[in-house]
Amino acid sequence: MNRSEQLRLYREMVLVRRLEEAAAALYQQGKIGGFLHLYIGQEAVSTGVISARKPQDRVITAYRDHGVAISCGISPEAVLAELLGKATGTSKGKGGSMHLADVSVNFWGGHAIVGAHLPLAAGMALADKYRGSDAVTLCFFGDGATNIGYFHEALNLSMVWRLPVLWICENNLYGMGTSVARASAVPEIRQKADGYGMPNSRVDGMNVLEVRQAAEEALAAVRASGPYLLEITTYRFRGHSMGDPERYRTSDEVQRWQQDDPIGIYRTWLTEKASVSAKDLDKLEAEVDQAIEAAVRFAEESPEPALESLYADIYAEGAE
Amino acid sequence: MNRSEQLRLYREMVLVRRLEEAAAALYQQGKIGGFLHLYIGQEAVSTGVISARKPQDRVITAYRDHGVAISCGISPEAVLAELLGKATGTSKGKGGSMHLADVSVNFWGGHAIVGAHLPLAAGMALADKYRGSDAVTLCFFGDGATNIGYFHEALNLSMVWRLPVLWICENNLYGMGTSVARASAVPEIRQKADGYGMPNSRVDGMNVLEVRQAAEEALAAVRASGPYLLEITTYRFRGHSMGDPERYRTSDEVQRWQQDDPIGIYRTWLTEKASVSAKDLDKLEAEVDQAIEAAVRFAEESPEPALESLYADIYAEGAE
Amino acid sequence: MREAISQALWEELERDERVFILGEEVGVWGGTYAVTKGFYDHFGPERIRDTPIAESVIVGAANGAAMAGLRPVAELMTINFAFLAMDQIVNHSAKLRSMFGGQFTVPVVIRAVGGGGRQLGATHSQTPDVVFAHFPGLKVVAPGTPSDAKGLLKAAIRSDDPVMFIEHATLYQTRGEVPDGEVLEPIGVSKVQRPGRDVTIVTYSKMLQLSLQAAEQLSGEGIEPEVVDLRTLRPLDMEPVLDSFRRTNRAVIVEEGWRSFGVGAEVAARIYEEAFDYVDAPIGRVAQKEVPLPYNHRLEQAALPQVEDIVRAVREVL
Amino acid sequence: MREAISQALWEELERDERVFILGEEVGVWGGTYAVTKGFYDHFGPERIRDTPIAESVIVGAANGAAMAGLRPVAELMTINFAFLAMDQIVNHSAKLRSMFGGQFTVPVVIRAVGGGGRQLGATHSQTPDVVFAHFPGLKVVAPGTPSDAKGLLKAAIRSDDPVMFIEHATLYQTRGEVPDGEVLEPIGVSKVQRPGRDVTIVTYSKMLQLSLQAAEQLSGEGIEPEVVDLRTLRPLDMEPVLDSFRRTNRAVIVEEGWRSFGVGAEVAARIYEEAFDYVDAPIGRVAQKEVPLPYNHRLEQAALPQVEDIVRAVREVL
Ligand SMILES: Cc1ncc(C[n+]2csc(CCOP(=O)(O)OP(=O)(O)O)c2C)c(N)n1
Ligand SMILES: Cc1ncc(C[n+]2csc(CCOP(=O)(O)OP(=O)(O)O)c2C)c(N)n1
Ligand SMILES: [Mg+2]
Ligand SMILES: [Mg+2]
Repeated sequence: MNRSEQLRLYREMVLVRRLEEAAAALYQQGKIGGFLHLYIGQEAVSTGVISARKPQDRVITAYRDHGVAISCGISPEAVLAELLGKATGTSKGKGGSMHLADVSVNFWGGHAIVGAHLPLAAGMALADKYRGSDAVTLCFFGDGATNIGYFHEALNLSMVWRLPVLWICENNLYGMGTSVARASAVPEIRQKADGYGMPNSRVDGMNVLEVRQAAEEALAAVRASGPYLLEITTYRFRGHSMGDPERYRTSDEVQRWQQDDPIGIYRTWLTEKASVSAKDLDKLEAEVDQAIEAAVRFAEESPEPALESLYADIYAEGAE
Repeated sequence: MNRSEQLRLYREMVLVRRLEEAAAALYQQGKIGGFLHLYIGQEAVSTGVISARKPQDRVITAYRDHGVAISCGISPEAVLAELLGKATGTSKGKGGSMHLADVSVNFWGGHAIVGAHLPLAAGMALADKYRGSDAVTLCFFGDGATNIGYFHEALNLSMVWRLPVLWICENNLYGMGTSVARASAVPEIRQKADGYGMPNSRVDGMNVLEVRQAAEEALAAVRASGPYLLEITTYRFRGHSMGDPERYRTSDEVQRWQQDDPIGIYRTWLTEKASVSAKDLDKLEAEVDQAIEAAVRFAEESPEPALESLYADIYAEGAE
Repeated sequence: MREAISQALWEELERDERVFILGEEVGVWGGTYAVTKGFYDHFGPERIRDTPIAESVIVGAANGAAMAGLRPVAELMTINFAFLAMDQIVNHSAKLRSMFGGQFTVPVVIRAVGGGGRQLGATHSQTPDVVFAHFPGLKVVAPGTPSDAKGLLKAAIRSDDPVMFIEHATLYQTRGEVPDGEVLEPIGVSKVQRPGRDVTIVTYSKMLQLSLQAAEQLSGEGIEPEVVDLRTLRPLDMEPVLDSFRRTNRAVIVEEGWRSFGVGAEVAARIYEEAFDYVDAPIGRVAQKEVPLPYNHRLEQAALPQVEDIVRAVREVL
Repeated sequence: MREAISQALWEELERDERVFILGEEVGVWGGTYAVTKGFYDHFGPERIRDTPIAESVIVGAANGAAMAGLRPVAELMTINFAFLAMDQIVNHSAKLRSMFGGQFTVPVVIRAVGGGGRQLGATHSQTPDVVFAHFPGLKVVAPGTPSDAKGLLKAAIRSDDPVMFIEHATLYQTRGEVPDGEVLEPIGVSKVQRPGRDVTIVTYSKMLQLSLQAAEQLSGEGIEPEVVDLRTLRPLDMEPVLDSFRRTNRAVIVEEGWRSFGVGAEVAARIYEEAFDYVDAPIGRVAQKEVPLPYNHRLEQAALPQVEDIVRAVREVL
């Protein structure tokens, strides 16, 4: 990885962090409605994995989708505008935080029903295989999503049909307030791959370089021989969504994890192992701060969708 | 196993076989409507497994339920009457072939939606555990049912909650016309247990003695430490249901399997290893023939349910 | 009607490479109702895909493939199993387009066979068409004649919108004129299947056939019912119904499903709303008795709407 | 209303050992809507059971436990997820009893929170109550006041039949008199929540509150609407509706869900059928615009029924 790529990854992680902080502030100001699920703590996952994809590779994830959207190349402007329900948002204000998407960068959404996007991923991969493309579909989901029927049906079908899907479990140890131990029969999500005879591995999601490498290997495996389950262990520093009482974990536990801040870990590596100067990184962070400020301004100043748009985009042909 | 128990098992397998032959004939005569799924070829499974249960153990299965019903102790009269839709049937003529049940012998049905009874089994086991009973719920299902979401959700929950369920897969190699190889990511169903860290084993379902022993061991394991997946390999000698074109398998394949007739195998063992005389077995078979004839007569002579029963038994309280 | 549906599928598969079929037993078996018999050998395993028994991934993968530009025809062996794919149908097929501001197009067809009358028991005999028709974002089609089945299925496959295509198991034997080749019927257009003057019978799917029989019988007594076939439940085209009603001033709505919260309620409510001044008598509804269908033949038939029920209902509104 | 529901659950758990709760986040978290806050510490993990995210086994295991003699209260975090358990609800809870000739009793309560208005997007904002009400074998309850919520939930838990108990997320804050202790309301009985004489407003759940506001506003203009609360959708008790209608001869039906094939259609159809001679004007329906609910606040509110819509609809039928 060359220097500029190294810095690009760092910038991306910081961008996601600042974007989420800005979103949290906008939510506190009552400018964002509905649910808001922050990606803070998990930045190395989307950044590392998606840095390894090719442009033709599709990406799809669940509702905790801001980081993935940014890593796919969606602008903070379009993300924040969607969070504010503006016409300039990725989904014209119809989807909100949980439903970001931009087909032009091959990001197929943000999906709010746990597990429901796994079959969609299988279907997209089927389409690529059907056409003889070598594209892979990268499907992100949480640890909690691995206990629902969708997971089983999609993983089984992907093996039976040898579909080019990289199944990526972001194991942040909890599904809302329920720990993996209380919801899953097996402690490591990767073990579930054994039930499908599916190759798999597990990687530390706080280290963006390890994530990136694991993703490169997994993507190669998928292109060579079909589905693969990549478990990435991580942690969300914030609550499940805004207003989570967090009775299910101690602040000690949270603090211990925060010492493994993926941005901090990578920053240390850059300065100590890649001889990047702290000054350069500070400068880069300052630029990111400005970019986010500008994006917030853009989102706030963007127009609301017109009332007539209520009936738009429901059917491709005719309306009712 | 004492002599009388040895003969009881033989009689039961023959009884199921003759019952199914009678059912096929009644269907040909147009006296049975709907779907009819015969158990011929699989008799050793219900006979062997259920001979190992205690009275308090619950049994539940799918729509291929005649053998299981008989093994649970339901009379051929009640089974055939239900197949003919009579008021004297197990379900008063409302359920038909796929919905036999008799709570008095702890048989909880016959269920026609593939996989849907696995959660019911988990729930019944939960009830027994909740009450501190040592009862186990024996849940039978087919190989095809192991690819549906229900299987995953039920097996995972049974491990997380340590429910006393014995999961029994009757692997007869096909789900309708789809072979295990074309529907399942793994060739042996037992491998799916690995995804749940669940103890498991696989046994030859054409040998009733092996089935019985495997069931005894599995039941002991469940009572000691929770759920267990028992895969029993078997084969249905008839089509999936009446009128199956059977394009998916060759008659050679069927004939090869018919040489492993579970009744024939057991008969040989009884005469050669347990010094039972062929004469005694023939006599016993003759008795069974008569029992089935009588049962058919009973079913045919039984009354149709009264038209008023249309609105009966829908709600426990009030009606609409 | 079986041939008409087979033809529609065959022709669209031949016409458009992007069209493929997936479902349980659609391939080697040839379709549980023999609708895709011979397809597997001709089109091969890539385009005629046997699936595991897993309804939610059948519809879900179809949704995904449709988003990615293919035109899947997902077959649910029976509509009763659609409840296992309910989330994919009503939360995804129906909403993926609008929820993302129109970025996604989901040209999926979900074929589902429904209906009672074959002694399959309560879970396998339902006619829950109305449940799907309730969801905006879906189009719900349920033909009652072979030529409509062919024309509407071809239109559904060519439609860029998700279409729930509901067939009736006991209609497969129905014979009827089917023009060869390019038969296309517009989705969302009701049709007068029998002209008349005395009363308007509004119906669809299997009940169209029973309604036509009832009409013949009544015609013998000098009563000439006009029979309007909805053909599509969403979008619901009320114009032909209202035109007819404004002439007859009397109507009976006939559906196979349960009466409460059924199709007839909506149709009746709309007639009253849009043709109030033309109403000469309460609008009649003929529907299934409100019971899970029993296995026993006599009980099942007692619960299902019969020709006599339609005749009686028509006499009542006259 | 939150307290009323909590009280009902708490009291029934104290009263009957067989009662237990299972669902996502009902325990340690205390319920996503804090309905079961404190339950886990008091009743323990055996009776307040956190489940994996797996709706079909949540309802399925509840069905099984009910068959085996317990009285489970299964909580679906929102009714939108009921579509993932649809087969268990409509094919099992509803049919297990009759399909086996009455051998099984399934005293399960399925609590589901529904409704729009919180900017949760199309898949998380539905009011699909009518869909469940269509199925015989189920009882479907949807209270609109705190005391009804308490009395009906206690009755549902004591009922030997499967009950779908639908709460509205934006009603939890609603205040209202709740008698302590033994409050029991009969399932299947509609209720006049506001007496009047000029027009009958038929509604339920959240829309009861908006209808009462509309009534107050109209009362200021000298129009006195009578507001009838259905409370239960199946079985549907039309008597209080018809009694009222025979006096007012005019009606507006108000529901939050989509208009087509909604609750209002059935209620309107039955009024016409059973009180035809009393009808002085077309019956009005107020319902949700036929769109998947958008996230944007203004658009969402434009799609949902508002007090002004009810007022306008009443004026139109007068
Ligand atoms: C089918 C379904 N059930 C329940 C929910 C409510 N819900 C939203 S997020 C969530 C937890 C998911 O946890 P996980 O998959 O680990 O993802 P994470 O939030 O940790 O990123 C739940 C239960 C839902 N959206 N969909
Ligand atoms: C959810 C569901 N999907 C499809 C069907 C139709 N169907 C009935 S039996 C069957 C095959 C089941 O195969 P398996 O589980 O192996 O049981 P077997 O018939 O071999 O005993 C299918 C697909 C159904 N009843 N339920
Ligand atoms: Mg998680
Ligand atoms: Mg099988």
